[in-house]
Amino acid sequence: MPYATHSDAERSAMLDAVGVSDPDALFDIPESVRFDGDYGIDAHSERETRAAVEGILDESPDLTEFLGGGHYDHYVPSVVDHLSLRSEFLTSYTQYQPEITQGFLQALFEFQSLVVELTGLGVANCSMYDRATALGEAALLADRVRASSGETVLVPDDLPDRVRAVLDNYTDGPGIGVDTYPTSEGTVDVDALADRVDDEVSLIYAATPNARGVLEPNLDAVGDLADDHDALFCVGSDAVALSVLEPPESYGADIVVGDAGVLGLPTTYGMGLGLFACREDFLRQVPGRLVGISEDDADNRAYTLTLQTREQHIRRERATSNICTNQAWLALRAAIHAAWLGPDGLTGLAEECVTGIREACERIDALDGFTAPVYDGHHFREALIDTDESAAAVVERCREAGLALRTVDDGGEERLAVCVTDTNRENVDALIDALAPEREVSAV
Amino acid sequence: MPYATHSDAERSAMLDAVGVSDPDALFDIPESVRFDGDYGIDAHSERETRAAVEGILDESPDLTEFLGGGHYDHYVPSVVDHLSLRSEFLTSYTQYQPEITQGFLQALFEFQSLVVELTGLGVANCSMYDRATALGEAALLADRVRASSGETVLVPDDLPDRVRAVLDNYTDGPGIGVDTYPTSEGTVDVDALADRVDDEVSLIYAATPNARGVLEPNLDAVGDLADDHDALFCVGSDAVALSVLEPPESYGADIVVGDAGVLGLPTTYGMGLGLFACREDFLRQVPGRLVGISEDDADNRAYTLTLQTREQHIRRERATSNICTNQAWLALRAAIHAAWLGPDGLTGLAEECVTGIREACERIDALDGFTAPVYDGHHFREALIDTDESAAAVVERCREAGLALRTVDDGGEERLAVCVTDTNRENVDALIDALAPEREVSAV
Amino acid sequence: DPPHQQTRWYAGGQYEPLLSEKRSETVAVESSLPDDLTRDELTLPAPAEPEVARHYTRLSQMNFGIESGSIPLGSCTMKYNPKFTEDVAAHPGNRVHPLRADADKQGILHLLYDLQETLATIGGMDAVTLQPPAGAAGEFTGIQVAKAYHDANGDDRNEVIVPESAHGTNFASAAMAGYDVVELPSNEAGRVEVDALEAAVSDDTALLMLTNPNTLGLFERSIEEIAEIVHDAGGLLYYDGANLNSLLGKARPGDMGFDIMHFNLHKTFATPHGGGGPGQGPIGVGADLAPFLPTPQVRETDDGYETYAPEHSIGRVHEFMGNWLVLVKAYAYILRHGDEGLENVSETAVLNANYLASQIEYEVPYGPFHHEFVASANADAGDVAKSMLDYGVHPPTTKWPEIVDEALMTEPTETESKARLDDLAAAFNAVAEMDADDLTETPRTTTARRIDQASAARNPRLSWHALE
Amino acid sequence: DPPHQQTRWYAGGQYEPLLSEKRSETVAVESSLPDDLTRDELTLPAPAEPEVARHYTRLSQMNFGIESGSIPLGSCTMKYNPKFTEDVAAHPGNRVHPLRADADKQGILHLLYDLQETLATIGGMDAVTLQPPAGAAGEFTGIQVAKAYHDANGDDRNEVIVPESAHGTNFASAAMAGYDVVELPSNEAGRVEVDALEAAVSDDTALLMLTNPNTLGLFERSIEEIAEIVHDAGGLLYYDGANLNSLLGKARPGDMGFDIMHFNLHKTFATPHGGGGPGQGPIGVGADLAPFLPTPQVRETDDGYETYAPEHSIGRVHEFMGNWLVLVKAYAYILRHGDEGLENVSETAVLNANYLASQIEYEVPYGPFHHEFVASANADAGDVAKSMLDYGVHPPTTKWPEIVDEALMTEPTETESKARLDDLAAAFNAVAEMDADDLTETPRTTTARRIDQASAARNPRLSWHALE
Repeated sequence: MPYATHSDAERSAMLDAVGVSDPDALFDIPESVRFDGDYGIDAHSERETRAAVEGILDESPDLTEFLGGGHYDHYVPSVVDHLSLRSEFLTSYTQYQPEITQGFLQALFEFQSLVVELTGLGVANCSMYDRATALGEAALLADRVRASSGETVLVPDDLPDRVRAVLDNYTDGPGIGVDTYPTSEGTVDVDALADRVDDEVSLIYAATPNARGVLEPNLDAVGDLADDHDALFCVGSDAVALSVLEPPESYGADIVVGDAGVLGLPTTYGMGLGLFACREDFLRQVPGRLVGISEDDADNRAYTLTLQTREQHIRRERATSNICTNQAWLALRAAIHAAWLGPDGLTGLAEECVTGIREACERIDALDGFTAPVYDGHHFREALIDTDESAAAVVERCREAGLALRTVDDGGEERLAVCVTDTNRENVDALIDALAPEREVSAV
Repeated sequence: MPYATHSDAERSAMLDAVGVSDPDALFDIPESVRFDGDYGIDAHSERETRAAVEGILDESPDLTEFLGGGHYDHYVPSVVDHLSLRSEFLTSYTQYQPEITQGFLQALFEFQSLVVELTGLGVANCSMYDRATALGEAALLADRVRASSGETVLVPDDLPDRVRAVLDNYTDGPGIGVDTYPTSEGTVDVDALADRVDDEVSLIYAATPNARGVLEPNLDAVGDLADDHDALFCVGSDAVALSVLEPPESYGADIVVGDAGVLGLPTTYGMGLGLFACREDFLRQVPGRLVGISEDDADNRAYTLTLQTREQHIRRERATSNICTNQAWLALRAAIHAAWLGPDGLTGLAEECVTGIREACERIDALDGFTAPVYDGHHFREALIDTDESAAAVVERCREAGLALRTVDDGGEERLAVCVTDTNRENVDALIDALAPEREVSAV
Repeated sequence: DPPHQQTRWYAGGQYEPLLSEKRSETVAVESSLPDDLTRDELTLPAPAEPEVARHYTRLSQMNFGIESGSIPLGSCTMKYNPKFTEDVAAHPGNRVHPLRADADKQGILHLLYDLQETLATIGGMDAVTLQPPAGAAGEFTGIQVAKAYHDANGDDRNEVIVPESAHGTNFASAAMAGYDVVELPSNEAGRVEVDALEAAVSDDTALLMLTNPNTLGLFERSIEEIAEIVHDAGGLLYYDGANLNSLLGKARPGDMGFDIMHFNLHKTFATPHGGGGPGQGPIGVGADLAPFLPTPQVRETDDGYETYAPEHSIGRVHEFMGNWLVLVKAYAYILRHGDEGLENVSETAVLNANYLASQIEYEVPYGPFHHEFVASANADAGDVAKSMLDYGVHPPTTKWPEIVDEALMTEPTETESKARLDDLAAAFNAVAEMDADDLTETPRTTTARRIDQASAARNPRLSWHALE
Repeated sequence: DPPHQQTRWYAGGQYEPLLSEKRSETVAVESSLPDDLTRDELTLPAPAEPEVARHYTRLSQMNFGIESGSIPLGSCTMKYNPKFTEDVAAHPGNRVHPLRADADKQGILHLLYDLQETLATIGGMDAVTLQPPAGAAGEFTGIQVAKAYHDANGDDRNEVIVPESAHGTNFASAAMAGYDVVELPSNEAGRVEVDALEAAVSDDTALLMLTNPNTLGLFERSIEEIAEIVHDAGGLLYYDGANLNSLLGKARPGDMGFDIMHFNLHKTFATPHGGGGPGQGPIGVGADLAPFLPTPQVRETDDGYETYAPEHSIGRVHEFMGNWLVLVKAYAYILRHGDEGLENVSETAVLNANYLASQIEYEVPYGPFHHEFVASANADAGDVAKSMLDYGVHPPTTKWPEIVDEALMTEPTETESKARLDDLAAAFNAVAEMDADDLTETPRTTTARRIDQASAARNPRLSWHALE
């Protein structure tokens, strides 16, 4: 075995101490359920393994992506990799022995503090799996703290199917209903929401930027509606957008969920880092882990996991969540990335998410046969685009040029979706060329 | 500036403390030699810099190399990178404060110990730049310890020009002569050497494997000749070959130089790690740094640079060498690689260097129009090959197939040189196909 | 003086401060967005890169990972994580967006498919989903699949049976899925009491969740009988994969009668724990349950690979495919080992646990063990753990399972050498001989001395704002 | 108790042992080579990978790098090394064999060419060779070039003039090249005494080696006069690049009259020191000397780049091109900064040195300084250095230049923040107030206490064999 080579002498000594002549004798497994060990997997040297796996990965072509849709790419500075890969961080266990894990605890405390600053809310946990599971947990929290009032969660009709599918699984156990409310002209239809909401509603969810990339302009009204019906108001966003947006607490958010993996995590096939913050009075109902401050016997400040009686390893079936392993290492990476950016860098990155898509839309809109964006309003990173031809055909044409785009079903219309960030902004020229190839020809 | 951002307030406070309003006022440089700062270099973001430099590097094609000739490629396990890149190692200074640099000192002590074990000699320093400069230092050492006897260094006529060019610079200052002695049938011509050696000779050098890839069979006779004439015997080799070869001390070597970068260092455009070991009685004449053991005030074992009175920062023009910065980090990498391999792994790698080229030669020799190897004897990693056609044409044909080979001038004959190690052994099939394409066609 | 196992950095006369205390800046937010959408200012730390590097380097040195020393946490399988898998994870071929068309992500789908199939083989299962982002998420997914299966059969069942010694996540996941949890007592041999199981099962039984070997390291020898009882009652059998490390090459849950299982890739297949994730908890199921798995699954076609939704899929448990990089590392780990290497993993893990148990002076009830054992401390197990910290090791899991008094649940794993096992034994034995009073004075060699947990919970200070 | 700035790991009751003491194995060498060529056995450590990882992780924690804290070593320019340059160095395009044909290594040649030209611009030189593998190797190369130039002119000169405050390598390199070294005293202002220089130069003068600013951090304001004196005597002027960090964007050695210079890429351009290398010491020369540079040089052609041998090349000082990866990192560093960033480097480096000098209580003779200053300790400078270790910083260079009593030669560099400079000042000042007796009891917070250097030299134990 590559990673545990007892010498023959050591192995003999150990077997002697245990009193068997072969480790196999230690396996107390009935013959009837024994397996012969033949999985049919050949061993590889380290070098061969790398070649084999990298060979498989290389089967995906190298494309410039304008995809977005819940997974966003920002440049992650080199320090994030180098520091987070330090084995004391990467290979450590959850911090149940805080005396030897002060470093990671402090980093998680920093992550919590970052989320508190971004959301304005009093409590942030130190990670969820992704934005979809964070929304699921928000629905469960609302169910716990509003048990008497209602059992329906309202979500906008543009909530991505993938997120809805996760929410449906989370709400299935306690029998929480999930219902949609309308959007109109690309944003929440507040009047329609007012018609829909009633006292059976435990939670109203809205996202900014929303699924169409639009920054919601009327979230204070949504917050008021939630308040009027004793429902919680849950806002979805992400750690970059929140750096410039009004803090959700200021317009009545009780919970903020979303994606913190926009910091620290490059495109990795949808790997996420869920963000979860809520009002301080829900503290004992928070899912996931919390790091707090205490003192040690030498009266020095010390960090520790706290309020663990909410958690499954103590409270079992009465826990606030079944979460055990979560996304701690990614929270560390987000904290490092945020520190590297600083407030200027972070808000500067957010501004690029505003101007990048704005400028791209202006250029696309100037092309014959394209309308960009479809909806008015301020966009963040992405926008929907109308085309005279079939959106699928445009995607195919872009693909020929090495650009990956996608279509979305926008209330029955098939539209083009485009996402622009700091990492593909320089490729907008190529996108313009691919969208309107005849223009390029005529320019020549 | 990207890596030193004093805030405006900090900068002002510092300027106040210093008593100037602009840092430029601190530059006490006459106007006549002032420069306006215009180098014409544009700044780049981290992401842009990576793209720019990697873009340049990508201008070299991806080739399978069979090159050798003094720079050899072995698979370097991942742990070597991960551990040596830890910043406490990578970014540290030379260990002049041993109390805070015990870790690096211990690793260098391990490297010295490894070289002592491989060579059989009593003293090894903790690195030279490369094998050529190590040979240069050997000539200087011989000149110091044999000042009375002679001032000529004898090297074999197959010594690579590049090594000879370095040796010529090193021997130029003290006026040491460098002369060659003949090889015959691919190995040292002992009789001719016996004719050539006289009491003016301070050092006889021979390499195993030699420049033709042949393991020298009669080095004990060379050692005897050196001994007979009060000359030092310097053997050239490398850290992988020495793991299976007779330790040079056993056949009379006074100095061993060579390449330790075969451990820990993948192909990197000729970056090297010079190995230098010698008899214990030359201890105070050794060039470069030495790590020794001592005790600290708590009576614990402690490591420290020692015998520093040999070195330039103390002895100045009477130092044993001008070496200051050397290759410490590469010595660390070699030590990690050796530890990872262990004695079985290291000798197993050496055996691959024997069987890989042997099997390749057998297959090439079986091709019409090829003789491989040209010389009898046991080869290590590389061999010379004769072809019916021009060697340059064969190289060109291989290049078309994505394989890089080279020709050598072997005493007037242009021959093909082939190097096979663990990292290209799997490509020998492709090499055979490229050498004899018509064979491939006929096989179809 | 004891040696310093860890640093406590300080600079400028104070211990390593909060990042925010170093130099936070409040900046006015400048944005081309209208004022009514944007905040006025943002306050965050603003260190330059050299200070970022130092801060986190120091924090790392105040943290203990598997390359710092042994972490023999029972049920956590803290084995060495092969470094090369990080390089594979850093390969540019991983930088693929999940919403690419299938044809544009064949490398990803190929690996997903191979790993699906490989895990199915290792588990003795018919189909595998790789989606759940952690072991507990895998449990929840498996229970949702079981529920969907029963529902599809018109079979209304509301109970999940869990042995008292089971992992806490089993209880929590079952509850989260809306089930009542029925706790099953252990027998004197530390195993499932078959009679009690027979009494517990009924038409309400949706699922029995088991780990095997169980948390005492004991193989449930009656597993076939247990399976028969559950199946006869119309229930399904769920295998908690936390202890799979002891079965590699030796036995397969599917062969024992399990219908559903999860794999903890970050345990059995050595992907690093990251201080509490990311993990990944794929689940395997029998053929009858395969149509209920999450979407998407991957299948092979004539041209390559494609995604598809299983016919009666429960939908999703993660927006995309969980923690992709964990999948890549686990796949690389499996390829590296091959059949022989994987069997050697379990053999060495079991040998190591038995050897260590034979060397320590604490009582170790039950046996023979597989990959872990539970010792009984002669003092408060929590105090014992803190004292062990001074010996340069992470202590075992404490006070659980409750079946053993002052439990020290110990799983050394296969990657500990004999020398390190002897060090662990020396740490256990040195602490075993300490006075109870001295135990409470520990640890002494760590970054922090004993930390007051109660005051942290009584007076929660959970962000920088709490320090102002 | 003082905080633990560093660990001293132990396991199994002993401090971190030698690798060989952990588990060495003697193996019989099995080879397909004949017995008369091969050894019988080989004895080396044989740890499994997990133990390799732990061993070197622990060693690293017993070591101090720039990410551990400030390293204000005068003349060493220990600045922060941008992490991303390691990623650039890891790019697969670096894995090119030096004996490829020019056409097959255009990426390498392109970078070499750009860096050659860029360094020539920064130095104000006409041609640059990148080959010398360290600063001292650059000095030696430069002197060999000068010698070849004089020889070609039939000019037989046997002396190199070096100021007393020069780096030790200057003396050693000149001696290695076969020159007699003439030492030049400093004047009261800490600079070259022009009269003394005039007295020293003669027909024997091959070269004057200077660093500017000098090791006291003082700019040689008479540099043009100095150059004229040397040139009038038929000698050449050599610039030691160790202190170039203070001139970026502000002045160029070529403009001052220097004929030859070396660059320490690992100082000025932030490539990591690696605990003592690899460095790289390119040299720049004026047009007259360019034909004597080492081979190969790189030039641009219509199709790309090619290598060539300068007409009167001195040959080689390294078998290939020195430390390639250092070249790559330095090139990336320069591109990252651009003109403005490079000028900001020197401005901040000089500001930082002057600020720090203004904050410490030790006497600082001479001035105004550029990038470094030399304080005079009120006690043994070596003891002061050891005491500073307890404050979490690396001490300055001590007892050199000898021109200052008990010298503390201090160069903070531009990458230290004000907070870290204040920490450094606090460390200086705390030690300044210690009793001389207390100084000798330090350090206390480091891996090792004060080490007995004398016994190490008296009784050399230089390998594992010395411990048997």
